[in-house]
Amino acid sequence: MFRKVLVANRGEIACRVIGTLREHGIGSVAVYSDADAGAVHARRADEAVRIGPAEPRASYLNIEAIVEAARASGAEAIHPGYGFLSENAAFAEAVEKAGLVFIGPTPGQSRGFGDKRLAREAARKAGVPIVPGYEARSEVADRQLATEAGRLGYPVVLKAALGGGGKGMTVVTSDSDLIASAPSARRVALGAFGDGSLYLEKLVEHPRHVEVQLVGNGRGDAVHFFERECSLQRRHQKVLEETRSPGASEKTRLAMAEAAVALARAVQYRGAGTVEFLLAPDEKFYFLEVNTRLQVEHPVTELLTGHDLVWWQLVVAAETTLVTEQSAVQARGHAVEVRVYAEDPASDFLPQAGRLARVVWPRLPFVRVDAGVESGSDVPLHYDPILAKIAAWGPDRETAWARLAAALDETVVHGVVTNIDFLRALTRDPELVAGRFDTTTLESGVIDRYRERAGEPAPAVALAAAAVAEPARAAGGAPAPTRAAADPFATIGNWGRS
Amino acid sequence: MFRKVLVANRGEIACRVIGTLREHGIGSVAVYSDADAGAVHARRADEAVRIGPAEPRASYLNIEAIVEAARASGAEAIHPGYGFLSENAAFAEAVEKAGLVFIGPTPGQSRGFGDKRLAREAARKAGVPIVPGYEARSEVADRQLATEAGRLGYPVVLKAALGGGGKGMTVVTSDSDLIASAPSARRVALGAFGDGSLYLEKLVEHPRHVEVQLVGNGRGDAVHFFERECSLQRRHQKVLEETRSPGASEKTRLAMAEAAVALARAVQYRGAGTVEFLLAPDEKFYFLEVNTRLQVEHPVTELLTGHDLVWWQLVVAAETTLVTEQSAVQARGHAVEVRVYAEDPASDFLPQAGRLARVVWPRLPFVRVDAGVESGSDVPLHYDPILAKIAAWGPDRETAWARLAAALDETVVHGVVTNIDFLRALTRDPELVAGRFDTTTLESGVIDRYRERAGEPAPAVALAAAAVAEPARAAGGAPAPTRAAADPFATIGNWGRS
Amino acid sequence: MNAFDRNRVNVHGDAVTVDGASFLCEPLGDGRVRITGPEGARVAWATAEGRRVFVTLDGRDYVFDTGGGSSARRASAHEAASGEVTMPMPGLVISVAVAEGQAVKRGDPLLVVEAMKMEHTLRAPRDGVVRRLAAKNGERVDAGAVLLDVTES
Amino acid sequence: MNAFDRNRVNVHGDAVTVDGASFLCEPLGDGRVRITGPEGARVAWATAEGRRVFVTLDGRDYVFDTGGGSSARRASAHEAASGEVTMPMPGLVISVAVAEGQAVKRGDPLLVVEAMKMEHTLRAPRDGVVRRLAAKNGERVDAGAVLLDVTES
Repeated sequence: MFRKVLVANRGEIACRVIGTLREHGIGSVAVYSDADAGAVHARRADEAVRIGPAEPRASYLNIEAIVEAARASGAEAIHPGYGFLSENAAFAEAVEKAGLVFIGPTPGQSRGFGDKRLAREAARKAGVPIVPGYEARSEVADRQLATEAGRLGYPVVLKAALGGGGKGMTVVTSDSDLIASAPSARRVALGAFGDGSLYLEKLVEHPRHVEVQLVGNGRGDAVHFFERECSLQRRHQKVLEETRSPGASEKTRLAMAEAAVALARAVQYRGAGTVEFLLAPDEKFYFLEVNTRLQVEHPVTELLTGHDLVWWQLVVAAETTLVTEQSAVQARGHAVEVRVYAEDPASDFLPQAGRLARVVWPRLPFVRVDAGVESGSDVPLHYDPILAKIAAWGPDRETAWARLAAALDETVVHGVVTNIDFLRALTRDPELVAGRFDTTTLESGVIDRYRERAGEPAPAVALAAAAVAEPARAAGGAPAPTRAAADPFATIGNWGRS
Repeated sequence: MFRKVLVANRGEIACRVIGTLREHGIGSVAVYSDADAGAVHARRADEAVRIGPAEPRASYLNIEAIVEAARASGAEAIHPGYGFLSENAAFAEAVEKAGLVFIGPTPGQSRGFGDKRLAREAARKAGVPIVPGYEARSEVADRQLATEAGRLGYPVVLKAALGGGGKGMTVVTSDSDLIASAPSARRVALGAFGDGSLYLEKLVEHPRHVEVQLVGNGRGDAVHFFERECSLQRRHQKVLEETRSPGASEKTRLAMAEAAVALARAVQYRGAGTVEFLLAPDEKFYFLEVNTRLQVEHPVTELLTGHDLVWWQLVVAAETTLVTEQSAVQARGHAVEVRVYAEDPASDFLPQAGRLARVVWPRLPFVRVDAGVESGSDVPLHYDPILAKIAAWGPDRETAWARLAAALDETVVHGVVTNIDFLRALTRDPELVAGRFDTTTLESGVIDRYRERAGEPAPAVALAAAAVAEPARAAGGAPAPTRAAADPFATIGNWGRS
Repeated sequence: MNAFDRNRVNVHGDAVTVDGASFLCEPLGDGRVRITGPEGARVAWATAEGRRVFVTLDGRDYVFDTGGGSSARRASAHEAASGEVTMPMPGLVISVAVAEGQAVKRGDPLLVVEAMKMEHTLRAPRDGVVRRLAAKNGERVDAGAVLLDVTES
Repeated sequence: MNAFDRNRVNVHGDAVTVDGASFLCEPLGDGRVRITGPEGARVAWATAEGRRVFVTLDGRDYVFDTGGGSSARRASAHEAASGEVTMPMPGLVISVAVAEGQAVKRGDPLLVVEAMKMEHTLRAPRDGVVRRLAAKNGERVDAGAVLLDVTES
């Protein structure tokens, strides 16, 4: 095993990786930008190395600075976390070129699964179902496109053959619709990818987003850790994840897991990865993409199985072997997680920055908190505003959700507006609690219902609490024990609820 | 379910009960003595009622004051926690007389299991194995005693028929030994219990202490939650508990659980309780006693099964029913816990009191902390010096122990000397890690090995850290940022390691 | 129903009155406050940070803007609501500065009251006309009693 | 092997010398200190509380008594150990107050040194006799150099 590992990330995921390193007696090296000089992750690691100014491009995306920090500190391997450079094949190459170990897939695997066409092809070859589709080179006539679309059956999604999900996608419902949309789609594809090839794909309506966690040993063996239900998204950003998925039968869930393992084995996948599927209401599932990193939502899988996925990553990276075999990975009960963001649900979830005057994370049985901030932490504007993940486990889904709701009630983050109040509403929304949702549910009602609730007048008791609020003790500084109303007999007057 | 519950306890167990009340939207009322006016449990509850001066007799053992606090606050039920009045039948009666619900067994059950002779008789009737023994009224001749002892087989324990474990017990190894000891034993029994009857019991050598957690519905049904291994004790005080027990085969463990359930059913036991057994090296087990309360070590059982035992207590108390059936209580993996005490392992575990300048509990996956103090808390001299319990879960025993060791490394309690350093040594002791121990192990080597380690010189790096130590920010007060050595160029000199 | 941005909040030591309802607010340290009011007791978290106050209570978060110019009042769209002026604490009406039907601007002084040996000026919560003027010089009034109403003109 | 209660600890800003070994101690806030020394870097927790200092480091707890009378020195049974007096920081020997073979009491001034433009008096770590006196007036000395030894008489 490694003696020292550099963590090329920040915030909660850096803290979480350092935790596993500590548990196994492995030295840890954090990196930080100027905006993060006092950040929790930089204080938690054994060593911390400055890698540049606040701008991500100059620090957390700065391959040269990070590899140099690893070299200078004597780290033998680099854990990339998620985001930033975690799926960047050039980074993995630079790390290996420096004689260090990249804790993740091979550069070829990062690159291959990053190319949607290659990924689809790999899935097809491994026998993983893909959404019925047709790839049309730019010279293919619109008539021909229409014929193929008709064969797939409308509605059909028209997109750039080299594009991923989301960008430049158009849903077309008829031949005329398709013929009208094709020229512009071709232009967009050419502009964005330098290739006007289009891809027609049958539209899966009201899909769920379900993904399978796996770890491969890089030599053709792989183990899965069951699926995660990730349908609750806002603008393609996951908000709440759980495992197991309430949207599929056990038979379907295991079929998905087997398909994912087949794909990982076929490409001799190395490290932790996730195979994402679209799951149709008829329980047919289709390959979407592979995330070649540890994912934000991995804690629910850990709660479900009891396995530490970061430790699995380390063991594969150091020893090209799996911690244990598939039969030792058992699912028990249910786990559910929400992501705490510094964002204002009342202002269209606008990211917030500033100083967290007070942070109190819940401490309850069966609740896990992965946090990257504490009282006094700064939330810089430059990065993803995730503050923490709060997850709960229960012997059944209902208990897990109730425990998460209770944990959120005990969560206090003051000083910067967060989405915690919104998350509390989610965990108590009857439709969501009942498991009746798909990828469109959050944006087609839940958020509106929350806005309504949030617009209600604050109760008098909340104002009473506000009236006696004091500033939090500054971390390390002098306390300023002046009440909002220092005058012992004061009419505070007309407060707006912001 | 109740709308409001009073918690007649303090510290970590009061906080833990309040947590479950909160989770289920039940109002909570704490009680506190003058020594606990600023204690965490009193601040965490919705309401807090002063019940008297610091002395336990005047506050936490003050039946009248506690019942009055419940009445005045409108609580419908009282949870007694552990210790204090939790097994006091007169308290349960007073609570019921006031028209409130006592969350625990009936007064008759408390009383019955409190009487060792009645308890033994109940166990015998329910078919639970008891240690072979013979009760001799005071008029029985010494010769007759020797005959019976011979039948049991030496060594034999001679004790008062009405006494419990520990007090006034003598181990005798031969007829002459017995005859020499009997008169004095008779006098002790007469003095302590007003009855000179003696009890001869076969000595179980090198026993383990294994107990079964159960909850009964008070109407003849009961469910068990597997066993707990509690052999690691210092002066009959448990230090580390785990489940499952490494000292018995699955067959024996389940036989113990079935015996415990049979006893609970036979007496129509109500609420949470624990049946304690002596487990001999040959895997024969014998009834020891019943604890008619929630026990300190219940978190390991909760981690193992995923069930919230306080919730089970509430449901039985409010609805005379069990939360679910036996088949829904499944064991998974392994859980292990240690008790953090304010006591000095270097001074024969002398209890410590004072202000906790800094408290940082670990926050790691699969680790649970039940704490009753935080930075700035006072540890009064008047009560049991337990500060917290730290527990870890793992898919197997080895992982659980490693996670607990890692959690303890991340635990910081400064200002009052604690046993944390000793607990760290326990969790890494090769014999204990291997599961090779009985009730005598801790006192017959482990503690000595720890003392040796603790006597080693502190490394230079620890002194360097000490040299730049600053006082912790006072809770609510002004910080005093003076270093131990305020002079920028100071020889601190000759520090003693205390 | 938009009274939330027009609450009159009065503080006297640990006693707080909001629109006539009285609360005992007991500071528990580190931002925790035990609030005992008509609906019982519960513990809230409250933090003043700059001009905003953050409150977490009963599983809800509230952020209040304590003033500093309407441009920053994000809830300004909701302004309007009740114009009732109530007695913050039991006490004495010292002087009434307005008459029934008189037009007032938000912030205009309306009356001076005395309670706990301190004088205090109550001001108009919004623009409008004084109606239901019940306060009289020298009168002893209970906490929460309506002294007058400023209605939309 | 009982040097732990006879360590000479010198502090200059974030630089700390213990028995000649140098450490960089970077305060990280809230009691955390990153210590970089000969064996690499690690984060410790340190808290001064009254006359005691609590340290948690590498899964071990240490409690040091910073003085205030030997009666309270719980480690007093271990007292003895090294009587070496070393140079805390690179600097100059200003004056030597003792001679080889001279009997001294614990706390007696032995020499005055200057480093970083400040004078500092080094005192006897225990009762004994001055041996191996290597310090000379006006001599420039490296950190950690042994200046003299106080041996048991």
